[in-house]
Amino acid sequence: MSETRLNNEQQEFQEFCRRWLGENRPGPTKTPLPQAAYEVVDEEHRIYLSEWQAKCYQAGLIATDLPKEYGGHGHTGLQQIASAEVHRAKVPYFINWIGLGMTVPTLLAHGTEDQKKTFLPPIFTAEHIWCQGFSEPGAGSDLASLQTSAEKQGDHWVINGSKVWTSLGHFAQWMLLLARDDKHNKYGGITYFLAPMADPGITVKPIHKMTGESGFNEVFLDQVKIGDHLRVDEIGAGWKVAMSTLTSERGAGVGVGAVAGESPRLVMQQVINLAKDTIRNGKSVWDDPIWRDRLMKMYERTEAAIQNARRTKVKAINGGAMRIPLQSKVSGSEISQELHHLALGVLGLSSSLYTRDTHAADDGKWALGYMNTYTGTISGGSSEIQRNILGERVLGMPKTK
Amino acid sequence: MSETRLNNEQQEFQEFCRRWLGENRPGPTKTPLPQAAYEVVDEEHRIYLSEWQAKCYQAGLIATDLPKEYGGHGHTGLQQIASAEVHRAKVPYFINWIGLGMTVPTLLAHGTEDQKKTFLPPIFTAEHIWCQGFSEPGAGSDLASLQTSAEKQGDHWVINGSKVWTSLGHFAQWMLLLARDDKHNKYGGITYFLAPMADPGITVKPIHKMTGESGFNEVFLDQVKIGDHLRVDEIGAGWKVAMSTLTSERGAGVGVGAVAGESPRLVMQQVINLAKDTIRNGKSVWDDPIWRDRLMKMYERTEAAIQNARRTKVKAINGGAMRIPLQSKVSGSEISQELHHLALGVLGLSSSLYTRDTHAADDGKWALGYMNTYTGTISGGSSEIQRNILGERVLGMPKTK
Amino acid sequence: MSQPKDFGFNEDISMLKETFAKFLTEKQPINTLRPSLEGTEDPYHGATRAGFFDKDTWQQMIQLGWHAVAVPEEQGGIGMGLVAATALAEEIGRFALPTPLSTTLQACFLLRELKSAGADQLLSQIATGESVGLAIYGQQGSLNTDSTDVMHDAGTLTGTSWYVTDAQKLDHFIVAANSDNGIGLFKVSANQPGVTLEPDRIVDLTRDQACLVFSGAQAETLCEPGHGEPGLKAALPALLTLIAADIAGAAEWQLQATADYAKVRQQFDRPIGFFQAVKHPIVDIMIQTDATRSLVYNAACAFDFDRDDASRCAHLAKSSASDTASLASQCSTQLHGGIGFTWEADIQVYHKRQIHSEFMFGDGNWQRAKLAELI
Amino acid sequence: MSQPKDFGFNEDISMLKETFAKFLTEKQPINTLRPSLEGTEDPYHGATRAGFFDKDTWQQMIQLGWHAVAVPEEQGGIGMGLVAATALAEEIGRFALPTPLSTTLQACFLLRELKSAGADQLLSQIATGESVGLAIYGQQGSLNTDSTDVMHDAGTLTGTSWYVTDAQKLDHFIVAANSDNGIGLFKVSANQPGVTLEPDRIVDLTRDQACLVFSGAQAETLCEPGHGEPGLKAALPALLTLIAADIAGAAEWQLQATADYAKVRQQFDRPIGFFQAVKHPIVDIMIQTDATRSLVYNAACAFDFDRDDASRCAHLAKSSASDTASLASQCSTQLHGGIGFTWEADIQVYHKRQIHSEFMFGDGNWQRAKLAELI
Repeated sequence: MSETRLNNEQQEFQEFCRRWLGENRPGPTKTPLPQAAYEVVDEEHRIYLSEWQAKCYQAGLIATDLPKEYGGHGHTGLQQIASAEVHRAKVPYFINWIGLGMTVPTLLAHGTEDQKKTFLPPIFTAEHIWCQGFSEPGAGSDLASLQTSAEKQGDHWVINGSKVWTSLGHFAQWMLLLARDDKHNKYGGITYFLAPMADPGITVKPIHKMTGESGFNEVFLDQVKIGDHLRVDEIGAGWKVAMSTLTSERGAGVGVGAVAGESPRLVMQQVINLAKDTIRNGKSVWDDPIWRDRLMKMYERTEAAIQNARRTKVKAINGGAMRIPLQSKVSGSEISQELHHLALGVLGLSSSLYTRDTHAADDGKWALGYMNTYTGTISGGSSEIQRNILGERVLGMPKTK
Repeated sequence: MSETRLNNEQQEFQEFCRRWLGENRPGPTKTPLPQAAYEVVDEEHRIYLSEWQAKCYQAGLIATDLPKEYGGHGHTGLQQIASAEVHRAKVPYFINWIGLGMTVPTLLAHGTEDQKKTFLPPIFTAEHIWCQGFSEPGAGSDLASLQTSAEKQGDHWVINGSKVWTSLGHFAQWMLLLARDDKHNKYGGITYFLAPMADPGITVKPIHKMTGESGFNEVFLDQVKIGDHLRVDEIGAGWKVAMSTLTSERGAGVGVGAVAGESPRLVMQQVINLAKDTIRNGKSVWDDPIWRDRLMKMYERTEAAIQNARRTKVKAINGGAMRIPLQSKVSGSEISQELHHLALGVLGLSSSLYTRDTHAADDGKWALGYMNTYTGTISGGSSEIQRNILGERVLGMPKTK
Repeated sequence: MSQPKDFGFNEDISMLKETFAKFLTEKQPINTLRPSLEGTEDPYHGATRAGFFDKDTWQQMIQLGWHAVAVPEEQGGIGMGLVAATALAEEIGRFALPTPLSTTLQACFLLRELKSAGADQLLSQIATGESVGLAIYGQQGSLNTDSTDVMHDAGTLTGTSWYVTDAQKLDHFIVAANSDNGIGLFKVSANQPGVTLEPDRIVDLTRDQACLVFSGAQAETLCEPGHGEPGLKAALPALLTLIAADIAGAAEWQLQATADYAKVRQQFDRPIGFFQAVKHPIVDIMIQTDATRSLVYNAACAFDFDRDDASRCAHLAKSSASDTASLASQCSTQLHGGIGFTWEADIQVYHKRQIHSEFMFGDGNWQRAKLAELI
Repeated sequence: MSQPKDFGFNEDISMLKETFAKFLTEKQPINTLRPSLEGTEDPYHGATRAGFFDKDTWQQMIQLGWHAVAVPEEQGGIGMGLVAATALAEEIGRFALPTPLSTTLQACFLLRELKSAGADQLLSQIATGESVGLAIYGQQGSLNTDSTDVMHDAGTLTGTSWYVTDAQKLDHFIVAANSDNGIGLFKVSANQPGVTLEPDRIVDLTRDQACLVFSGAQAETLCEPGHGEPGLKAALPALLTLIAADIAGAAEWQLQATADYAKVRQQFDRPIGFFQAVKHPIVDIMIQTDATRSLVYNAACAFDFDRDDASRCAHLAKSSASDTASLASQCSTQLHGGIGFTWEADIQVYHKRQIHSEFMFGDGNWQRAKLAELI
């Protein structure tokens, strides 16, 4: 496995992280945590995860490399170490993943000095949970066709419309909001706002997913009032800003803290172990050459994803700065989906057993996880849209609009 | 296997066909025949195959059910039996496959009485070999963008332009020609002609394929004169007529004689036998469970194609008259391609050996056949175009133009 | 014996299929199912789900005689073959119908192979409207016919049958049980002493599933010890064909629902079906579904008319069906976009049924391994 | 030992790759190859094809030292590792270069493992510009290292080596031969008595291939009987990585050529790259090619820096590469439409090279079976 050569400060910090994470790992929750941060709905889990994130922030594992005036710890070259160690320690995820992963990079790139000073610190401590208000019922893959309107009235804006697939909307204090200031300009008529969820005009209604989970929401905005100081960047610059936010979502942006969950390599290993432990027709599934071949095909893809990520940083052979990063969302989500489907196949009939069935392997996580992989291949730019982007931006083919 | 219940006349005819084919099977050629009729270039082969076709026609195996005034034998319900028996007997293919498969159904549906009486008989005897002049260098998938021009001058037309992928162009006496009579009407500005290849304005130039074969040609038309009596259907009706010709090509038309070649079921069985006979890493390829699984997946698809064809005729369960027939071209050509690639995999390194290599399995037919499958997936409406047609005509989705 | 060209789809069977489809179109089973699911959705806290089916609908089906389609006339049934039963199974799949009929049809074809007084008796009970299912799996879920975890001794059963489909809907079970003399098949009833039904919490919303735990349950012999394996083996082609037909029907629904959605959902100022990234995968569902459908009709016809070829044809059908279940589910959910993974969309109901069916009676790999032995 | 993050792609190697690519860009090897093919095209009548390579280009490459990149400094070479050799192999693939360099690089990594006087001697000969290839296959083409059809006895060889790549281009061969004491490796030269080269008629236009028939040929020992298998096994990760790199390079060419064609070829009044049925498969070539490329760089780096992990990484690379060869060839030909299957289009030259490479040193199935043993 590859390793960076670390300088002394980095080595020391790495040791600190390992020690600290070893000593401060939180105990179990009363009811099991959902597989991903976007599925958290229990108040118990919210408190537990918020406290855990705040603690990690206090210890310096979040906002490690950011300036002190924005609540950061003011270091250089330590964030990647903190994030890697959080990942490696397999501790609970950070609940404020939208705040950390999207609001922070967006405000750093496009926010005013005031916005940065006001909004960044409570993101790190999870005092302010953030959600994202981009998609609408009629604007999914074609995000820029969004209809939620923003009308300027003096020093504030009045917002009307509705948003959908809003993870954490039920907990959030703030929303990253895209709204249309000009009906006649598809891409140039969108403005980007920071919207207070406490506004009386905002209603949040949970959506049930096929898994039965309800972390997604519809959000209705009725005469919501937003001060002009909560606008990000210029009027009409919303599309440009949103694209940079989505790029962060796709992992090409600056990290401020591990968001994590399980790595594909770990999940792959779990499926191989599952195959070794599952007996069918008189032998383990792993001992069946056909299943072994299918597992190795999948293993090859997970390893390729890891080596792809490594290659991104090697200029001589990366084929251009964005070629591999722009693949990571589509490849990652499709690998995850096929890997989970493969796990169902390994389990055979017992894949029918769901969460809380006493006989279900790993408490039904494979069926649950499989269904959740469709969130990955559909939202944040579906696989179809990703392939358009790759064909157009990387290979220079004409735009399919 | 399924069987029709035959009436007495049919049974008798079936017995006759079997006996006749058994007694009249032609001897071998000096040099081996190409895999398909569209690759015939040797004069020896042309003479041999033309004589064979004429003999079959005299015996009543071709044009069996057609009226006598067009050179047919005037029977009813016997053609399918003749075609099936020709197929089953594995005798050489009929060289005039374009004449039989396209000219005949086109003229039967759209030709004048004179055209039928003049042109059909010499097709059956292979006195007139036919070729097809539809595609042009700039008009492949977008066939209707063809540019070859037809200008009316009194009682005749003057044609200028060029055609490409013209099988049998080097032997043909006649060509099915599409030419543009109106530049301003894409689909309605095309007229359909019967063009005499003897015209001094026609030049035929062979194209080498990746296999090294040269059965395709470019055909250049320079001030070619065609009498108006050689026009098929109305001026401007060419696109409509061509679509009905292509439908015949896709096997939905009336048969006038087996065109044949090897059936997918036979080819599949050959690949299974190849796997049983090929030893690698100490055992037969068939004895490797992974290869066996891959072979069975392919076998499943070839059997499905056979059952699909059977289902076409059962109204209660065929899902509509055109649903399965319109699939047959794309499925058949893709199955053939994957099956041949699978055969290369079965052979492993020895798949590198080509025709006339003394050690090549089956004289290199698998590599040759594999490359030729791209003719199937590309010409006569590529697989991409076929999927458009299926999505639009069968499933009613909007047209991708 | 050779097959008729028309897959045995004569006037009677065409009519049967049409009438049954019309009946289910009026019922819209998912709308009836939905209320029974309320409160059970949440995977962490949701209430236990009952093995719902619409009892009125079932009574009407019995009155119309569909429950007895595959019961021989001697036992008071209609005496039709697998072609007819498969026609029903396909429609059950197409409407994702929660019903005791699926397993009862399976049971008929198993019982018909046993040719015993007990089996005939149970067929007669089916004819009167009682429902039956199969309890043949051990915990491994292997289809090896010798893999039961139930022991038989002196007329009583001890042990557990696993993955019993639709157990909460059924009156009787055919249990595979082992003994010193080999596998036998036995009848137990749902509410008799010594039989405990422990429902599984499963993903599929349209079926239920359970463990049947036997503690000295009295069992009636349907098939003597040692004869169970040949009986199951003879019936297997029918069982494979029925589940493959269910998948084919569900896939046809997934295909049509997705094509319909692609015609109305607008993005980039066009119905999404305009885009080849949507259109072509839908066409691929159709091609794959048609392959399965044709192989299913062929397998049913082979069972009725050319029994020597039935195993080969049935493995082909279920192998193809397993792949269809997976492809049609993946594509139909993906192409529905966000809607596709909501609870409210019916597309998820089919997706879950299909990934359950995919692994029933052996996955694709297993079918192909068996198939290769017959080639 | 652990791998450097940058795959060992330091300044020197980046420069080497770039210079080599620039050299080949100027040469345009396919244009030089074409005249040598004239008259050989027809599969039924075509003339025998010579094992063409451009001798001037080869001499220039020797002058620039590229032939000796992997020869240790002790033997007069440059002493670079597999990362450097892989960089060259990738460019050879990308330009579909007919050259003795591919097999000579393979030979270097095998010889380096043998640590014998004979092997060192042959490495020195490579350093002076002589070319070497491997003759290790029996007729089955199995990669089992004990499957040679050549016997060794008292310093002479009898029997046949099959599928000897680029045999007509080479000065010397490393022959795997069996004896009572097991497999040994031996050197023979191309024109020596008792060695007959029987060229194969092959599909691939950019390589040649032959049987080497030995009738009592004098052979120099490179590796004693019984030590051949460990030697081949130790070198195998390098051999796999080199052929996988060749495939990756060729696939990158197929990708770019197809994308370029899709930008210029017009149908339906638009460049065909507008249509998702064209655009998306091209993107899939890229995704698959990038996976292979990353696994190739990783495998080369593992061989140089983390030898314990080299086998695992190499099987991964060739497994991925075999699938890439197939996918990139299929799609690139298909998306070129009619042009794609003409002899004139370079796309067919790559297609044929790729389906040759796909099966060299074991197909994907074989790689994955070996991989599973290491997990």
